[in-house]
Amino acid sequence: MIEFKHVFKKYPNEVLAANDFNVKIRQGEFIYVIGPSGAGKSTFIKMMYREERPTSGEIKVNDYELQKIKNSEIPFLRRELGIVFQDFKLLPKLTIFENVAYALQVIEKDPETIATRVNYVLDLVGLKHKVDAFPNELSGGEQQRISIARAIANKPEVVIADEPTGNLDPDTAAGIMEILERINSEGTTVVMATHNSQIVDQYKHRVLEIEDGKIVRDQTEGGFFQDED
Amino acid sequence: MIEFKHVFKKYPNEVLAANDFNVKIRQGEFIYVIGPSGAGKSTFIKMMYREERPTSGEIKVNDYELQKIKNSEIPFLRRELGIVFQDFKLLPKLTIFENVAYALQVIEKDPETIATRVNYVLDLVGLKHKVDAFPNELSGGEQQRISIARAIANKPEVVIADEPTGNLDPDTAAGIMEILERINSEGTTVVMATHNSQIVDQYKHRVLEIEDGKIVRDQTEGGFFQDED
Amino acid sequence: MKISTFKRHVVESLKSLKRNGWMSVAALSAVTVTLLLVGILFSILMNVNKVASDIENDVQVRVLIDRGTNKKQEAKLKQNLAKLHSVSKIKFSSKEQELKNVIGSYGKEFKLFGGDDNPLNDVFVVSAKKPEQTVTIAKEAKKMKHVYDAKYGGASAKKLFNIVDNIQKWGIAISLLLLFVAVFLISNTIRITILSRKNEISIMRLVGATNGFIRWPFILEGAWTGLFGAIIPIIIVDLGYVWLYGIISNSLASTGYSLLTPSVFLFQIDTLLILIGIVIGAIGSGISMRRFLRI
Amino acid sequence: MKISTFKRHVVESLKSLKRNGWMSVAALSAVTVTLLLVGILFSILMNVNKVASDIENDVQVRVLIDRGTNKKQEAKLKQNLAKLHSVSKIKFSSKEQELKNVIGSYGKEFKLFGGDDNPLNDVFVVSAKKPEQTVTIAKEAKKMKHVYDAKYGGASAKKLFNIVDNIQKWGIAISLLLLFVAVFLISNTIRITILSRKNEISIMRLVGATNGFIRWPFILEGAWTGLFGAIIPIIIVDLGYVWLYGIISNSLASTGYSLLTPSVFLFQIDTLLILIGIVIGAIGSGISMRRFLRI
Ligand SMILES: Nc1ncnc2c1ncn2[C@@H]1O[C@H](COP(=O)(O)OP(=O)(O)OP(=O)(O)O)[C@@H](O)[C@H]1O
Ligand SMILES: Nc1ncnc2c1ncn2[C@@H]1O[C@H](COP(=O)(O)OP(=O)(O)OP(=O)(O)O)[C@@H](O)[C@H]1O
Ligand SMILES: [Mg+2]
Ligand SMILES: [Mg+2]
Repeated sequence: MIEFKHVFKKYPNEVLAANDFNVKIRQGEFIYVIGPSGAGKSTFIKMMYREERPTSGEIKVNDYELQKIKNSEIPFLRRELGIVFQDFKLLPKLTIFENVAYALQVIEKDPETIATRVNYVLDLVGLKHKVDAFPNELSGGEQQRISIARAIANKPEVVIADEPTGNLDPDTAAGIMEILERINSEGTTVVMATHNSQIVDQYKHRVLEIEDGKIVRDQTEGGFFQDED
Repeated sequence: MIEFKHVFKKYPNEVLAANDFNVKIRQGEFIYVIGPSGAGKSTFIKMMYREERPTSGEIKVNDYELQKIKNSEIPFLRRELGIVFQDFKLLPKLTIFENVAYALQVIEKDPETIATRVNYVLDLVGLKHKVDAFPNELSGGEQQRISIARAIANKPEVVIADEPTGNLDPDTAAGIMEILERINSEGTTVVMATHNSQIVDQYKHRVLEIEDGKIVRDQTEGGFFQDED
Repeated sequence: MKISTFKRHVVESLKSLKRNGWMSVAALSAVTVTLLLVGILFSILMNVNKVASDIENDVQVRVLIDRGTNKKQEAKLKQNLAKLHSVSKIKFSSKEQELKNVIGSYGKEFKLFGGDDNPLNDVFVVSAKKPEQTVTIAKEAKKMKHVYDAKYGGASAKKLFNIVDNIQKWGIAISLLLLFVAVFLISNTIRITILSRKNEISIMRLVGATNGFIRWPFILEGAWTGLFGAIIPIIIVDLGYVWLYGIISNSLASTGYSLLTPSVFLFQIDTLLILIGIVIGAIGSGISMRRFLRI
Repeated sequence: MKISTFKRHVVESLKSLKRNGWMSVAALSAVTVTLLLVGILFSILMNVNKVASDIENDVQVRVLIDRGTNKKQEAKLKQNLAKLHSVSKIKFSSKEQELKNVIGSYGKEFKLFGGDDNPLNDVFVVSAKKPEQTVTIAKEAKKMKHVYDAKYGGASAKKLFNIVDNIQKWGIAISLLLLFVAVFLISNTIRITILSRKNEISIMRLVGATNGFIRWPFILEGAWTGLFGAIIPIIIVDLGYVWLYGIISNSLASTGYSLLTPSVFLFQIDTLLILIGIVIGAIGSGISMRRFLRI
């Protein structure tokens, strides 16, 4: 469960990237976040995992109230979220295997379990043959898929994906969507910022549209509704 | 003019990313490079500006024969090309203005000319108000547009763009396409790797399709033809 | 922390050391050069100190024996002197020998005073265990039978003490300065390498690693850097010291002064170098990271 | 290079210094601490050297004057001695003064030889300009009229020369070691900061910058780092030296030895520190970049 109440975010340079966000995302939902470049989609998403702090307002993610959370609790919040970053954020000096494994090592899984799970998710995104490569030896789309693999590796309750198909061709993108659909059908919440209108049209889900730091549309499949407080 | 003759590229890890590429791109052409993730599009493009060297074969770009070029000539080759990188490659410690200006400073333009030109191209991509921001203060799509602005800043003979709309919403992407169309109509060659099928469909140009390191299609608008030697 | 996690940290730290390539080489060589300087200068300073205190210990009390004292009485006096617990050595010098010294310093005219004309006394040259005790020894000796006078160099000895004291004080000051510099440079180097990995650290945090989890491999990597960086300095200092010890000891032999024994001294200095390396490497690493672990 | 381009490089280098924040601070402080060490140790070494050579120069030839020589003849002798071009100072010491010295060293019995019984000679104590010249002076003096004998300390002087020589040799060795360490550490620090900017450099190349264009701001930034890093060491060394000079000079005054004059010495050491800083900063920077400019 993710809930934003009167959330404002003003960056130090005076850009107002979130102007009174009020959103509630229930466990198990699939929600698209769309809007033009620079609208505030990534900011919205970054506030969920506390990369950015709101200037004011309340954010609740699962059982964490982010305005009250202590620094030492942040890692535990993030472990409940699987995050696909817009710029991938792979560790440059770890191999693909180690990058994905990292997300499991932090929760101190034992090495065998980690190996099995890493190979499984790498297979899912079609990159099992790249286990020993380093990030800079991969194509853009391949790096993006590693980021996706890492996000789903520890079976998080919520997957937050920022533009996860930006560097993927339509076929590969469809493959990724199938994966997200499947984990969503198993109960995982999925929040996905995207520019890909084909995907939004094809896989129908709730759509949140942000424009210039304001939520201008919050629409369940097929219909409009105004966001309630 | 860009010409590939029997170009092979094998990365140290044995991946064959270019398998006998034979392509000729005439001055003033607009060509899409498409294909699935990891096919070899970026490798193809990187070989044009000598970020990667082919394992064998001949590449000619404008008047440079890349297999013979001296290290000290590479900067001059690159100045004739405007490059949009898949991962943007902005200088993190320079402001947006300085980033774009850099491409003009290297050719020792005088400061006034630089200022005028930088403001002009930033205006083109709709980011004039961000001149003083640093790259990490921009959204993904904004960074991508800066990379585009920098590529066209010194009016290069050839623009090489790797996935230039991957992080852009459809409207902004259309804006960028208009710019590329216009500079192309003024005589600039445009090579553009993309996954965006809507764009390829809407703005009709020659299409080069790569799959698994092989050129599988080289099609002018509306028709197929096999690539000649 | 689970054992498997600890193992992971160790493996990870070594891997990272390797994969950071030139950065690791640069950090390692900074540690190496710094510890080399510390090793060499410390060896010199501590030996200068040692020789200085040898010189200081060399100050002697000259106990002048009453003329007409017979051999037996002299032996008794020697026993009494030896009983003073602060006395380390007693040497007899006859008045003829004393006269020779005078002639050596002031000229052959004094030959006139040879034989029975010799106005000098037989002397016991007494060395103190500690230089501060010379004064007491002289006082005690004066009270003894058959002692004509007891002198301990007076002003000139005090001047020597003063010089030696100064050498030792400066030695300590330089050593402290050197230690401070070494600690600072090593931790600063480690800090720079960590600053350059700011990005990596922030990614680690973003994928749910706790500060402890992030920190351990870095701390261990710092410790390895310190440890490996101590190897070459230790080899150079050890071999160099043994070699120079041979040469210098020889030429010092006649003076009675000596350098610090290699076996003991090298063990100490090696330990010091390894400790500085590991501890400062690890701590420097741990502290430098704090900045990045706040957010 | 156009003037506007050169201006740009200067501006760029300063901007970069500022924007690299903690990295610049770390590099600057490494330079600062290294130069501080160099400054302090060099000051000490060069003064030890100075005092050692003062001591060496202090070895004197004692020219014993024939008894019965009258004042006029003595004055003549003094003139003759002064004519020797290697002589720097001549001091007269009467036989009464000489006797006092003997009494001071060997005991009051020698008081018996006061007055006309005094077997000693009047003496001219002659200082040489260079210690090696003492032997020649002694030889020349012996040939002169009214000279009874001329002595120059012999073995004990040679021993002193030896010690002083050793001190100076070691001083030079330590100075060289120190210089090497400073050069290495400063260039190494600069190298690490550049290694951490590998990425930036490769981007610059990708957008068409020539190696020269890329290199200049880095070289200038290295030079600034060296220059700014020299400021604090210069201040500390200058103030500290002036302060200690006051104290130590005072206590040395009686001995006739002296430290290096602050005005001259500080100018030299300040120049040295600035030069090391700028030159090594710039060169270290230029060299470290070569690796990245090949591709
Ligand atoms: N760290 C920052 N400091 C200052 N301004 C920022 C920062 N991050 C983002 N912004 C600004 O906030 C606004 C929203 O940015 P955000 O990254 O949320 O956009 P976005 O919707 O994700 O765009 P895109 O589709 O291009 O990724 C933009 O105008 C951007 O320039
Ligand atoms: N530096 C490298 N070292 C080793 N292999 C590499 C390197 N760069 C790319 N590859 C491999 O070469 C193949 C082609 O990569 P390339 O980046 O050209 O793909 P692409 O067509 O641009 O893909 P995308 O659409 O995902 O960007 C991929 O399998 C990739 O893993
Ligand atoms: Mg975004
Ligand atoms: Mg690519």
